[in-house]
Amino acid sequence: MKHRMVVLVALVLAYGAVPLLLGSMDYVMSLIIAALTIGGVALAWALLGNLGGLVSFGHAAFFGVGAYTSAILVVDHHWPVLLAMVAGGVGAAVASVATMPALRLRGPYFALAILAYGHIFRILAVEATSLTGGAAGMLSIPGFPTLLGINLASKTGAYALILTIVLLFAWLYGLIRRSTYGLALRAMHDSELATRVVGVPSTHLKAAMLVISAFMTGVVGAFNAHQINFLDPEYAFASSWTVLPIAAAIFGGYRTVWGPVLGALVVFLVDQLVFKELMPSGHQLVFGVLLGGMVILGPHGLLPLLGRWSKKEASHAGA
Amino acid sequence: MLELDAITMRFGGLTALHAMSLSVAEGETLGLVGPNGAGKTTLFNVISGVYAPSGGTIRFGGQDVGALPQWKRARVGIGRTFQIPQPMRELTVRENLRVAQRFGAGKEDPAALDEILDLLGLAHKQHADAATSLALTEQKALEVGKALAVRPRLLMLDEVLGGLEMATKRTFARTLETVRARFGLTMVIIEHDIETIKALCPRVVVLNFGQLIADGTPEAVFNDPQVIRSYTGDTPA
Amino acid sequence: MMKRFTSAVLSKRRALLACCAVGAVMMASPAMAAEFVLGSELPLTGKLARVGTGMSEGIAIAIDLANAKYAGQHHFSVQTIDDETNPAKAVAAVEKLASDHVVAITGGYGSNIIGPASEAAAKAGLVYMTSGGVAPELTQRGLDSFFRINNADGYGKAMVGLIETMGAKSVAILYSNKEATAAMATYVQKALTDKGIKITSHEFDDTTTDFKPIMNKVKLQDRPEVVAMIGYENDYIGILRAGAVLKPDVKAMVGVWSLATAQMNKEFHDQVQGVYGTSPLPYPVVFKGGEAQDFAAAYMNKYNREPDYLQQFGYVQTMLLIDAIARAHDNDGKIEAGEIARELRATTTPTMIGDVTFDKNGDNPNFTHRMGQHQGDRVELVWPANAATAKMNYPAVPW
Amino acid sequence: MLELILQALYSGLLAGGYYAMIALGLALVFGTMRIINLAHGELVLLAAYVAFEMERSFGWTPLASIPVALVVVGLTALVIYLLIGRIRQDRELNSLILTFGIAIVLTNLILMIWSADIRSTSNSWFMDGVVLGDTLFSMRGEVIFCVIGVLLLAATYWWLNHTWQGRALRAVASNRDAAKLMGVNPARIEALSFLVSGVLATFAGVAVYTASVVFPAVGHNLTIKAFVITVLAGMGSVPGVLLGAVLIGVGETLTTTLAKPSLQELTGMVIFLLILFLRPSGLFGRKGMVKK
Repeated sequence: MKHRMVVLVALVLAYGAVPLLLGSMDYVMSLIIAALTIGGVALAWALLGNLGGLVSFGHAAFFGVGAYTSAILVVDHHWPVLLAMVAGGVGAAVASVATMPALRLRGPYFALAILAYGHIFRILAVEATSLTGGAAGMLSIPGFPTLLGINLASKTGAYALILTIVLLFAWLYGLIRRSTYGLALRAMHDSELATRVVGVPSTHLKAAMLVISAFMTGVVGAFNAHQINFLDPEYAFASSWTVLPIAAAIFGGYRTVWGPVLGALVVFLVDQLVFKELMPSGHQLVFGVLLGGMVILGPHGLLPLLGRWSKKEASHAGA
Repeated sequence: MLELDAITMRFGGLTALHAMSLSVAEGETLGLVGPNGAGKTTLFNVISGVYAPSGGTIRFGGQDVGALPQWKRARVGIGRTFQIPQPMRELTVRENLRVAQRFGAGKEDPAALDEILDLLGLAHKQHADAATSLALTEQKALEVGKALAVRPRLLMLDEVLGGLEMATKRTFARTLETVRARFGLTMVIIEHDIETIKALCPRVVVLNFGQLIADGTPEAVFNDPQVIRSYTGDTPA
Repeated sequence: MMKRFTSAVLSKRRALLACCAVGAVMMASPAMAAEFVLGSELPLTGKLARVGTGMSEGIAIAIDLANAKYAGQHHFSVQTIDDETNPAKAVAAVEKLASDHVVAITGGYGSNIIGPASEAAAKAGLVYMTSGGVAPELTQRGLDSFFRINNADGYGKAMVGLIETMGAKSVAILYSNKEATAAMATYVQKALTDKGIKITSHEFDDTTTDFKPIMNKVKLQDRPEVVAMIGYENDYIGILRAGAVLKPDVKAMVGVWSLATAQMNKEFHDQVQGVYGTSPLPYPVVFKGGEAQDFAAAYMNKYNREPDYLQQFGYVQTMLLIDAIARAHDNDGKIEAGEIARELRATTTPTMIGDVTFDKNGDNPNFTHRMGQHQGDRVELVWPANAATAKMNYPAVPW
Repeated sequence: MLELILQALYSGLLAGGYYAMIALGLALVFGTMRIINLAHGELVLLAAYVAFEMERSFGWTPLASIPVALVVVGLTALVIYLLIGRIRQDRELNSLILTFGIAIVLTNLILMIWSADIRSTSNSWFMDGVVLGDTLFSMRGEVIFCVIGVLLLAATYWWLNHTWQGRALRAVASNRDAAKLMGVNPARIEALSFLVSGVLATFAGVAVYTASVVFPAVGHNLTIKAFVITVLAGMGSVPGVLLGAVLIGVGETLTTTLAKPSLQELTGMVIFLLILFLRPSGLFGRKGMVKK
């Protein structure tokens, strides 16, 4: 019951208070939107890592494919934007099928095979000029429509949209996690033999997580394309779409549902609002130090409070 | 129910099973004995799909299951335990059974889980962490429980009684008998303890160096000179 | 909107600075004096860090000289935010600048980043002035607050014009598959084909370091009279080194931006001899006009080296913007919405890079680049004839 | 056409020698510690910038700056090693993130110290053409560093197989615990492998500075290339590194010659994935990258 109240208050704050208080500050809203975008990818990445037991170093591949799929459908085939975004997710999911041979690779090899896919997709996007506009990219990609009287193209609208997307994904993640599929997936990490012998098709389940994670990443990529109204291969497949979410997820606690999203908000906003103010052009240095420090000190060492808090959150969500 | 025909299993230069043939009838309880390294566990691994045999066919319930992946063998009704218990870590006892039931049997049935937990004496521990908070007997019981949750027709127990105290062993053996009767199981049991074998199994086969060297009632088999020779001190026969 | 530049909305710190800097000035003409903060969104880190830094130096000189020029009337300063070569961060930077009430934006590098950033500026009602994006699409969007002093056509025209003057019959184009270079290659290829010149082209990617296989194709298969290189410094150096080794029988090596510069002449002296590239001014700079001379002097004073095209463009764009702001303010003591854009469209100023005017899309139709050639320790302007500082050496290759 | 292909093969071979030098350091650490040092390209780049600084400030030829670069890069490599040593859990994956962070720090430090301008040696001696049989062209610097690369590879190979340290290193690579029983201190051996990797990165960096151009963003490309070659090679195999490097080098130049230059990176990645899927243990690999 108490948990319900917390969720309710959080929702009211997220949908009500944030736009009311900050809605007029385009800059801050842009940063929050960008942070949630990274949070969405972080969530998808953590789903694959936590449930699938697969650490990917190339989620930018799915991000880019989702972005291009959606943008092309809208620009060339005049699909409605929101529908095209879902199609963007589907496109990324299809692309993930192409990466499935990598599933049989072990830890870092899987991570880096996916990275290679990201490079390949990027080069293909450069070369398929007639489809993607090549290196020049696509400018002025249509933005979001007005839905139920809310102009989604406005900062507040875009914020509400990405917030909804992230919440839906988190809900879906929670659902999978609590289901027997989630149990089996969690069990697979340490005890793959034990799960297979009772009939768990472990490789299929991992593949399914890859597809779902790619779908989520693709939708977020599509969101970003229509939010920034622009795409080029370099940007769509930028390694930062992989690195920032990983940093965010680990920072926030990638074993939890909310950790990655919170991590993204904290890491990105602190970096942009604090570090960048202090060191206008050297703040990436701080980010690098942060990334390294996190690994050495451990996520719960650097942010013990957040860590403990999100742990509690997880046990609530799991109950 | 289970028919093995000329099963051969090679690991590099080592042949663990030599063209072995064996059939187990429906409702039968078969004891599988033999010295260490005779190929007993390998046989289980071949039947349950951990290894693909180098040659031969495996038929189960009239169907050739040799090409089925491991997880599908569980679904057609082959349940097994491991000599070293393999609980699903990170999960509770009940969650272990839920996963086995959901994927092995195809659908969740809480009542059936309750019954299994009761039969195996795990009901009071059902929410305990499977990896860390179980005594050895309970770990063994969980091992059997997972196999049962799959709703198997054939249950293969790999030294499930091994390492237990004599008294516990007897109780556990009775539990297994109850379970067998309740679920109408066909069972294959790997066990070193002759008394337990005699109590549970009307039929016994003996493996040595990957070959079947005897097949019959416990009395006949354990008095077979070839078996005694092969067993060099390993059994008190 | 109107309050954007008044000291009332300035942060305390900046107001303090402004007071110190123009205190005397304000006393001299209290009625008209105003403090203007320009915003600048530029890549100072990431892939475009080099060019972004170059432009920001030009902007800094423009601010310094504008404060001298308008001494006693107005004071100008610039607030710069690094966009990290990232479109989303560029958009956020523009929004941040808007929320800090800058009067207009000067900066931007890379058409792909300028695109979304200038749209954000348009949404905030801010003029966006740049020289860092040459893609035709930028001025086809119908934004009336977007301005640029250069464009792909201008670069293309210069390259094509030079090759035409040479009378070459066949050209091999080597271009990087980046946004600006690919667009430029398309333009040049079409323009040269239209003039009946035989074209072969080779697209390479930016991780290419060994250009010998490409150059060998040029040497053995294409056998052109001229090689046109459309890329960046690292590409040029790679291509020229490959050329020096393979010695293809060509008459000229022509590049575009970032090639006919003082820095390239100094650092890669032998490797660039006789090579052409776009260049607004010769090197060492010989200035006829007072403004250009002032610029060069101020730059050398501040940074202790010769200015390149990046600084020159950054300076020109910012100075034009500052003049427009001053005009918009001075007619009635305040700036109305859209007034800076209107004043910019009224621009007919001769600048270091030639006459600049803006059409309704904010493009500068007069822009035609000049072509320079590395000749010894100098970069001489050799095209067009009316801007030439020396005769073109043709044929000439570094090897 | 034949002439083109021959030149492509020759260029590819030379490139292979120099790619091998870049990759070997990464492969060595990977072989001993199962760690992919994502800051390896930045170590190479650091050496290049040291060479640049020596040339700019003192007019030294790049070859003369190697000792200075050795000190700088060696120390940096040791710092990276010490930081990795502090990872408590899941070292294989966490080290990826840690070294990526280090890469960001190094790139930005290089940017702050030396700015984003492109740098390369102005010493034209290295750029002079060397012509073999009238048809095969190369720069002197390329030949020199290809030879140095192959010599370094041979030296490393010899060191691994014929010295006590090398054998200890291989022992740690194949079984850390068993190596301990043999009286080898794995931590010291791992530090040694990082140091040697720094030495290799130094030579590679000076080679890059001489035969090519550098700017701060190049480090990432170098890491990717080195990693691709390492995987092709299979678990820290020295001959594998050479073969993988030549394969990539020749693959790239042949792509340029027979198809489009812009596809050369694609060729590298496709070769990478093909080997990963078809020969998961690499060209010379012993142990698999595939789960059993």
